[in-house]
Amino acid sequence: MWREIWLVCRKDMIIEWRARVTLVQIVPTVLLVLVVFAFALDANPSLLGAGAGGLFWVAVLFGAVLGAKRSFDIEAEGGNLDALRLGGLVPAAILWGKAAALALQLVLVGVFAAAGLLVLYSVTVHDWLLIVVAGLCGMAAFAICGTLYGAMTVGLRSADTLLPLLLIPVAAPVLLAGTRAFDVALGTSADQGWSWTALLAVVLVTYVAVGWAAAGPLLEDA
Amino acid sequence: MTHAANVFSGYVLAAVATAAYVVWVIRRGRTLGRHLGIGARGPVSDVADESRPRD
Amino acid sequence: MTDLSPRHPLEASGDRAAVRRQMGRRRKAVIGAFVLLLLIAGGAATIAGLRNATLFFRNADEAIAERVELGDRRFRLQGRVVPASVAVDGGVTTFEVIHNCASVAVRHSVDPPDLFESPWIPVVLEGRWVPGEVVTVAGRDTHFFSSDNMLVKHTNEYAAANADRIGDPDEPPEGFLDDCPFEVPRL
Amino acid sequence: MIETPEPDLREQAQRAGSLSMTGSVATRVLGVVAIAAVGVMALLALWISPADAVQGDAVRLMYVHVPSIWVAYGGFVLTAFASARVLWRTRSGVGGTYGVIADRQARRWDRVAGAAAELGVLFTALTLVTGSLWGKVTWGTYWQWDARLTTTVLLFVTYLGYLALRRLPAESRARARRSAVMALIAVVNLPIVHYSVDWWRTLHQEASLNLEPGGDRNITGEMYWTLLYSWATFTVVALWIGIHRYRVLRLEELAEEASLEELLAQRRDEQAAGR
Repeated sequence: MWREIWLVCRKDMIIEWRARVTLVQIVPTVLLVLVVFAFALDANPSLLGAGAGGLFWVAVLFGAVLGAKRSFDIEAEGGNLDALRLGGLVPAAILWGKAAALALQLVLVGVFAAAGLLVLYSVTVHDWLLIVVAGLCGMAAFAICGTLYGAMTVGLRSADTLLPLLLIPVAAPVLLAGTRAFDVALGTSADQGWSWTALLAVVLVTYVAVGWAAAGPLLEDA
Repeated sequence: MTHAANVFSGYVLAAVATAAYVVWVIRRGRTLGRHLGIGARGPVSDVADESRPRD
Repeated sequence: MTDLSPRHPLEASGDRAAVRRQMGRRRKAVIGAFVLLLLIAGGAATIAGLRNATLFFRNADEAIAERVELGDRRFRLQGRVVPASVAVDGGVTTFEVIHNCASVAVRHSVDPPDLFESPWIPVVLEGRWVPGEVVTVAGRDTHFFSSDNMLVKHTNEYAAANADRIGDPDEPPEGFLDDCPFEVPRL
Repeated sequence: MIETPEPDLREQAQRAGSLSMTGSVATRVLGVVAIAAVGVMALLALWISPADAVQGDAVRLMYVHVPSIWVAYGGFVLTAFASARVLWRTRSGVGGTYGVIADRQARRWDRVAGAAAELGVLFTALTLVTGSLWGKVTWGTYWQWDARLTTTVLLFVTYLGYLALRRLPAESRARARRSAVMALIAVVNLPIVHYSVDWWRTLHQEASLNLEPGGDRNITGEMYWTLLYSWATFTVVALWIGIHRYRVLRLEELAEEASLEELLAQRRDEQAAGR
């Protein structure tokens, strides 16, 4: 099982390495979102600092939607998904492998977005550990949701427009908890950052459980 | 004054929305039924549920 | 000799993944139950932790306790309005709110909603601490709360308007001020 | 060549004597009961029940707001239950014995899920709108981002997504299965919405009806009974529309199949003509 997950994950990462879609398209788009927000809030720079945590997560969520779409676009062509299943891979392995690859790509996006925040919004980080833990939990959760809904809409004609509608509400708890945790870590709020991170972890475990249950019905003979 | 107005608009909105949905459902049923020629066989509830199996 | 023994359909299909899946089902159920347990425990722990996290407002006593941390940041404050303390001066309404026997003096700069008129109504105010000597029903205080948005947080209790009401309307809700070391003046 | 006249479907429908194609004796009775109940409810809620001591007449919005969300909850729970049945029925596709009956039942449950979710969305929308109007006169604002309101709007959007997913053209079994998975994910939000007022501090008041035995009730008699009556009314109305909607979904499936057959027949004719 672990080997199969690793195979699928590695396959996706190799495709990414050759095509560099995340690095050359998604990362710049996410940075562009941050820049556009900076334009929009230019008249009131203090708002930028106050909203930095939220903007980070909105930007990453945007990246996650694009990434999930991309992750299943490469499978929709030429019946790749069927080929994977016929190759003897368990549906769960396909799902978790793709989720892992998407999570890795999102971490990449997140690192760039965080760097963008530091440079463009001139925020200061009070608690690096909180940032890293909350960030990883949130991105893993985004990746699992994205993979689940990507699998649900794979090959559908209006998947491009439907995916954000499906994904964003489900990702909202992550957005909320992640924003609160980041606000604390960036020193803009006196909330309980670790409680919010714990909520992120619970949401993550929930998605893992749902993914576990849904992998079969979604991929077996969809 | 605003109390009465809000209560009134709340009730009216609820009634209109529900009624519109009822009308939409029933009309859609009629249109589809006619299209399929089920009218002769009576309402759809009396037509056997003969979903054909796949494969 | 040909093997004529009946085969399980899974075996016959030659689908090894399917056979493994069938066998792994029991183990999967155990893991599933474990995950579910973990989920419930984790959820309960988090909810317990977040119960006290201030998501929407701080109660009056917490706002006083956290005054230093709050500094001049905006937050929401919740408490019941003391009827005898309400005064209107120009566009500014001043009053006090009490929660857990802690009283906060409020200067509210916008017209309050209709239900503000009801005695001892709980309200949520948006604003910040401002330094200034004030006297409240609980004694002297070094800060007052400057607010520019008021939301009435009505309770989940409903009673008919025309029913005979016991006592005068100025009466605080039952048990609300029981443990307080101070007296609240009546209208 | 003999021309067979096209059967006039409209005439046939009229001869069948039905106002609606999806009606039956049972639904007609239910419909009459529902409409009468709504009339009585309007009388009770707007006229007979008393105004609230604090809120005055604004409290009357409760009789629409609260039953709406209860019915919506019911719809979403039914969707989840039906979806579980869809998955359970169609799992283990190995071997032929399961085939026909299982597939038929799965399709029925899929229709139940679709009809119930649509009603849930309608009544959630009503809850949001009436709640907003109620909030304006009591809280002093149409909208606040507190936990209850935020989770409710998320619930609404999630099920809008579910309905959008259902509408996408796909092979019917794959579609049923896929939307069933989504319904099971979406229903997780339901307890969060319901308990949000207990778990978090919200502007929204806590539940007034304590459903635990022996729990005290925060609503006085007449208001309490009006609320329960309104809930019963909403349930009857929802059942009535739900049954019709279920049958319309069946008709939609039939129409889909018919058009497919038509296309196949066309193709066959083309081939025959070409030969």
